[in-house]
Amino acid sequence: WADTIKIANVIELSGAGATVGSNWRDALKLAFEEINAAGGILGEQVEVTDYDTQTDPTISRAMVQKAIDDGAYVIMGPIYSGSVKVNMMVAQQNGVPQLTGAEAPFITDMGNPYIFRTSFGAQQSMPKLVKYLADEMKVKSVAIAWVNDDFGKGGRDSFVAELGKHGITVTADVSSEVGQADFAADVIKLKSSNADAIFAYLHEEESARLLKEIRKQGVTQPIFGETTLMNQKVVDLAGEAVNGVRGHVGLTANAPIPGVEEFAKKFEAKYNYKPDHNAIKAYMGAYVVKHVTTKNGKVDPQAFADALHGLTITPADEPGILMETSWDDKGEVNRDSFLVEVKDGKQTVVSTLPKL
Amino acid sequence: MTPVLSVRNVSKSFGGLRAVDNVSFDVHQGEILGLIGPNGSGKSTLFNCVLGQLPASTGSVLVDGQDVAGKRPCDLNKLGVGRTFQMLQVFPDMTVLDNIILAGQEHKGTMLSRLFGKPDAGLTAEALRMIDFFRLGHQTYEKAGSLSYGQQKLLDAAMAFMAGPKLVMLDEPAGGVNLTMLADLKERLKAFNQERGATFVVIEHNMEFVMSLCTRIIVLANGRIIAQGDPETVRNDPTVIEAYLGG
Amino acid sequence: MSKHTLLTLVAGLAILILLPFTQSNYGVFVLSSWLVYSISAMGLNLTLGYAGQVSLAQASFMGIGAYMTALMTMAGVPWPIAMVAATVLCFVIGFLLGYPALRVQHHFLAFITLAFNALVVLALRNEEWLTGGTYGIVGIPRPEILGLPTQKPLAFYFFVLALFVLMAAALYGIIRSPWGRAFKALRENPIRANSLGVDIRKTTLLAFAIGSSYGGLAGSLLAQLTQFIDPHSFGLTISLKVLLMVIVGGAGFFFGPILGALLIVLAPEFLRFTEGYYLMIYATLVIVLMVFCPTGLLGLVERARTALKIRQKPNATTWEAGR
Amino acid sequence: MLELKQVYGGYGKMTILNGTSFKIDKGTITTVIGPNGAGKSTVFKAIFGLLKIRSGNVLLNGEDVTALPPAKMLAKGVTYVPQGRNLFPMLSVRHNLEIGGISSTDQAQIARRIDEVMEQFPILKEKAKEQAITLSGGQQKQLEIARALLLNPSLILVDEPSIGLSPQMINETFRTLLRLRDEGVTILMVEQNAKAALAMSDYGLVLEQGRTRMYDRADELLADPRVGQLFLGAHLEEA
Amino acid sequence: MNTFFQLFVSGLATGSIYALAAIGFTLLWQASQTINFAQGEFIMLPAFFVLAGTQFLGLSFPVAMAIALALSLLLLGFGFKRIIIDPLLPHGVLPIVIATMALGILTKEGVKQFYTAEALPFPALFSDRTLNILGAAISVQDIAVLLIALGAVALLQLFLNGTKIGRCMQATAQNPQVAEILGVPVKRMILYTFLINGALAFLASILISPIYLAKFSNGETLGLIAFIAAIVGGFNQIRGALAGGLLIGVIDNLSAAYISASYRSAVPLILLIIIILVRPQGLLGKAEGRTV
Ligand SMILES: Nc1ncnc2c1ncn2[C@@H]1O[C@H](COP(=O)(O)OP(=O)(O)OP(=O)(O)O)[C@@H](O)[C@H]1O
Ligand SMILES: Nc1ncnc2c1ncn2[C@@H]1O[C@H](COP(=O)(O)OP(=O)(O)OP(=O)(O)O)[C@@H](O)[C@H]1O
Ligand SMILES: [Mg+2]
Ligand SMILES: [Mg+2]
Repeated sequence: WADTIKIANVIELSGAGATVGSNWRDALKLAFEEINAAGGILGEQVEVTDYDTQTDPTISRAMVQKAIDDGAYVIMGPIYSGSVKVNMMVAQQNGVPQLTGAEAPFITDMGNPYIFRTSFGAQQSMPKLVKYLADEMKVKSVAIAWVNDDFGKGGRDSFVAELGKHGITVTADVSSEVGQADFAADVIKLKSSNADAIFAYLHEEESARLLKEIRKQGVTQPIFGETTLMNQKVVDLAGEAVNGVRGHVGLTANAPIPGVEEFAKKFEAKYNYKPDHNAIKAYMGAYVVKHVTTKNGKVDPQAFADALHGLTITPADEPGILMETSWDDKGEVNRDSFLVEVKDGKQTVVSTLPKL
Repeated sequence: MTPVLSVRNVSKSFGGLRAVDNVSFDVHQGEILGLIGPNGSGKSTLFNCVLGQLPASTGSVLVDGQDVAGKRPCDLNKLGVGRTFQMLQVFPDMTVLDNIILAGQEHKGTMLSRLFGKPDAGLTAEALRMIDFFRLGHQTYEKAGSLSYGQQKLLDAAMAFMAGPKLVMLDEPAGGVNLTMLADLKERLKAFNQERGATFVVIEHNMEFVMSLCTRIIVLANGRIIAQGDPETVRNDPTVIEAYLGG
Repeated sequence: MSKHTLLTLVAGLAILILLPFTQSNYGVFVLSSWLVYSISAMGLNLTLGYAGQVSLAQASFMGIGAYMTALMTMAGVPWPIAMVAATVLCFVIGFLLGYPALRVQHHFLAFITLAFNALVVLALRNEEWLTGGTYGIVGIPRPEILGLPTQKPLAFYFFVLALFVLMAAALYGIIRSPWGRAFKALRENPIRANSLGVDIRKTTLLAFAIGSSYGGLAGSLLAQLTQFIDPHSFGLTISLKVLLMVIVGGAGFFFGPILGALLIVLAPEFLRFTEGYYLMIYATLVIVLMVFCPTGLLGLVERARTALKIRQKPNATTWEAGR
Repeated sequence: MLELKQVYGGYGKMTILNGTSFKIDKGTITTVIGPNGAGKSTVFKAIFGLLKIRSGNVLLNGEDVTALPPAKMLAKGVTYVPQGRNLFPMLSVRHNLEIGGISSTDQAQIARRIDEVMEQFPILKEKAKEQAITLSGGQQKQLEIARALLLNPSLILVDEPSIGLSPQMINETFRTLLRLRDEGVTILMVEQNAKAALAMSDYGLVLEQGRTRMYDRADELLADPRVGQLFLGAHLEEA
Repeated sequence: MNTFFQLFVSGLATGSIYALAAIGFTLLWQASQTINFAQGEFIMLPAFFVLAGTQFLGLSFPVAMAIALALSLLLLGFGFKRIIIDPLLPHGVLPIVIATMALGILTKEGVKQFYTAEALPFPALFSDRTLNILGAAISVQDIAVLLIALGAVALLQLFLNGTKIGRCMQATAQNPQVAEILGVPVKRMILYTFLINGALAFLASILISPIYLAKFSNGETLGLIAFIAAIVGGFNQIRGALAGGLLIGVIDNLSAAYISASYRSAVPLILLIIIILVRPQGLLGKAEGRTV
């Protein structure tokens, strides 16, 4: 390894995932600029190269191959589970650790010792949410609206599995397309299912459109979601239609945690927009690289992967990690999360749910 | 002897207009039949009905005694019926030579032999002869679309002959063709007719050409046959003079 | 074939054989995908460039070929059988897709084929039991040829190259034969062609079927190259990409799609340094290219070549001939 | 009226016109004859500004009009009826006519003229509302000729008006041209139907290989045995 | 039944959006025989002109709208014609298809790079108050869009078929060489066509964006559906766009509810295929006359 440490940022910069990808890229840049300004890692400067997956699994695979040809130490990203599923094999074959932003359950189930998450998989977050629905809200039946891609499908499957454990029935199961604009039919189905609650698992804009249509048709059931549904973006887009929506959030820029708040401020000052949870993931990920490498005392991919399994990093050890986080032996993370509700167009944390 | 072509009570309507109205006639082997009539009298439409380009509203068409209802233009061509069109119809972006070879190739061998056999289906020599006859020799490798109007008209006629058809139906072959060339064309048709016994049906407004070429003439007006007979009779028929030839 | 062209071909082949040795793994991957896309684009060139049938469904045939190969090889069927089956299946489906082309042409046909492509993608995504749905299929094996594995990028490249040469030669044969002339006639003037005995129905369907089977084979190779397939890889954008290859290279020119595929596959590599501006620059280049040579690059070359030959066109010379 | 001086031009790099020169007088009918591909239509395109002229000049009433675009030529009172099919297939017959008069400043007069030409070509009146594409070949040609008569041009270029017309319609058309000539309009016409055309013309012009081979009074040309042999198919008829 | 009615009404509302987007396609086809694959992006863009005006230049909404309209005419009308259509028109449809596809990408990526990759809310011209009609919820906005689409279709139809200029535009599209010979100002006719298209894109943009949100990728699906609507309705008749748009909107909603949500996007496609095969000229289109 020459004078610089090469970090490959294999991420969605164009295509459907461009929004999440740019959040991630910007935060990652921010973090490594800070790290470099503070003297780098083990005295060496970090060089981040972006590789655009175009939100296309096949291209993402080629990009990981290229990153490895270029001598990457750690691969950051991508976020889309479909891409990760494909390209993690390449990283695995070459023994390069990969910190992904993907949340689909299967990522950590494949026994790949080089893959690590930066946030919960859906199989971690859904139990927390369903428990809340069952215990606190006494919900007996749910209508689900989800987006038919690997993000939505993965979340929906985990959610439904979890519902089964609590004996909650699904009365409507409505899939929609990425980029769908018209949710009239979807809402009619949700509404006429007469479920106790509605669960929505879609991307930001689609969430906003769904919520607006729900408001338009005067649906009265409570609405729940996971992370994206209560996102600031959704609030900006759907306005008051989001008020009253509740859900579980793994990471949020609104978390009442000093580190997160400070990060959000820095980010907004630099890039002029509010970071989302993907930005937080990338920022934390960068500091994970710093922390683990410093701890190992050498720039060695194998040592990195070995060290991160079973590791817990606290903000005291490494302020950039923002919240205490642990990795298990499959690369799955565990940390506190939050139950939030949107009130007056603001995401407010109702309660903090402890690590599982 | 069964007629080469037999048209029986063919009618064709477009909306309320009866473009061809109950037309019947036979064409026998070796005849050169002229089809004349005022503009819009239904000549081209009749051709199109006979040749499978348009479905006739009623009536039937027999080629060699065989009913060709529902047959497509390519099937008729395979039966030995060639044709030209009134409006220019060539393959503009192919060379003159390729135009001509194409016109003959579908009659050579089978589908498979055309895939694996010679690229020109063994037709180059014959095609060049045909091109020379129609005085297109200096244009052999030009794109057909860059030919002058009259040259394209000649090319179109040349294509109709390539398959060595027994019946050729020509829609205004003389339009735009130089008189000298036209005289040659007439000789060529007659030679074909006498040597190979080919039969022709010709639509043409050039009376000199029709009268000196055809053995029999049918006159159409408003979709109906108003007169028929040998050139002399038709030329002097008052109804024909009134409807078509003018004073 | 003249001596000159023969020499050029041999030189080209030599380059194709030697080039990968100078490349990294990734470089070999890029070269392989170029050849794979070339095969697909060659097929579309037959349908579109020669026979004039606008098809925007080439990616769906790549998809059908890819899934067929993936499912069969992963079920243990030997790869040659799987690849042949994929190609034949696409031939048959392409044949059927040709039927609408008998009724409609041009933009209507474009949209029927486009709709077909979209339907195939929908089916691939929704029929999860068979296709793995939106997650796709991972871990498609690469073939073993006479005991030699092609797991390594370089080995697989040569496998692709061999098929590429084979398919190119076959296409060349078809285009030069009377079939090729009939395809062109179909493009230029179907009505006249029909009256000259060209069976329009058969010719149209064959143009679709052959073009599609090239797509199927390309898809089959793509599945083995990337070892992963999902519905998204065979969507409309990919069809349009293949179309772009054909047009940019020069529709109706034998080497057009190969050149086009080279440009389109390599463009991202050369433009990567521009980061987010990559697609903008790429699009701008395409527009500029179209505006300045609407007939594609090879069309431009041909134009230049005719322009160099200043010709005095011999005219009909009755005056002299008359003597 | 119209003069071509040593005009060279062609398509792309191909030269078709090799120094074409001729001069026609006001109020006459001149017929151009020549073998197929001689460049007759190309001459018309050159005059009307549709062909790139490489060298030489086109003069109209002494004024240099070389390479003026069609719109300018129309404004100078020149109209052009090209060879082949030249209609707007999906528009109705009446609308096709209407567009023929679009360059006129007096639209009221055009409306009147449309009614007049419809009287002259009754079939057009009958089919006024039909799409032009549904007309028969000869009917389409009639429509085109009628369209060219709408304006009041001082020079008409007609490329083979007789193609597709029945003998009666040819007579009718030629009569119209003669009447126009008598009103002072100059007419330059290409015809393969050369005998009939020369018979009604004042002058005849033989074009070959893009050069003027002969230019004479029409009756002289008709009588010239060389012309008869080469362009009127005479040698075969005599044989 | 109540559900059905709501579905139907919502379908009409969406359908009028499709119609609005589809009008441009039919206009371009009828008046210049071109197909603009960037039409979706053309409809996406003007909203961003407005937003840029209000957000960056601090203009008031009406002023920003006026400037956006001017920009649309200049860029989507005049510029588009000069830079892409003029050189490509003589070469047939395919090069235009490719070039406009590329233009679509360029526009989309340009907005993403220079403006934002995010969706932005866009102020509504009409109240989004919901009315309850026979138990179905429909907003004032929906009704306005429907009426405007109707109006645009009626006006254009009148213009193209009822005025001399309109017919000259059609003539230019059908046979530009002859149009030129007859003295039709061909260049100007083409310019008119594209200016009108620019204005239509602007209109569609400001009506659609409040509902769809302003986002760089909006053109992708909208362009495709609008095209389908145009073909289904009849490509050579402006009113076909309206019929096609409404039909697709309603069918889309009904099939999402009664057939299968995951195959809902298949239904318009199948409809498209059937229509083209059974009635290639579209529901309201005119069949082309004789071929030989
Ligand atoms: N668009 C074109 N591109 C290239 N060459 C052309 C084009 N049009 C005509 N030519 C060539 O120019 C020459 C003269 O053509 P032109 O149309 O002027 O002949 P013409 O005398 O009018 O013949 P005809 O009597 O057949 O109408 C011909 O050799 C033809 O091949
Ligand atoms: N597709 C069609 N739709 C409506 N009318 C048609 C159609 N085709 C032909 N016609 C009409 O049918 C009549 C006969 O046309 P046809 O072309 O057969 O005439 P023709 O005898 O060949 O005339 P010409 O000598 O002028 O070529 C004409 O009045 C024409 O307008
Ligand atoms: Mg006719
Ligand atoms: Mg001519």
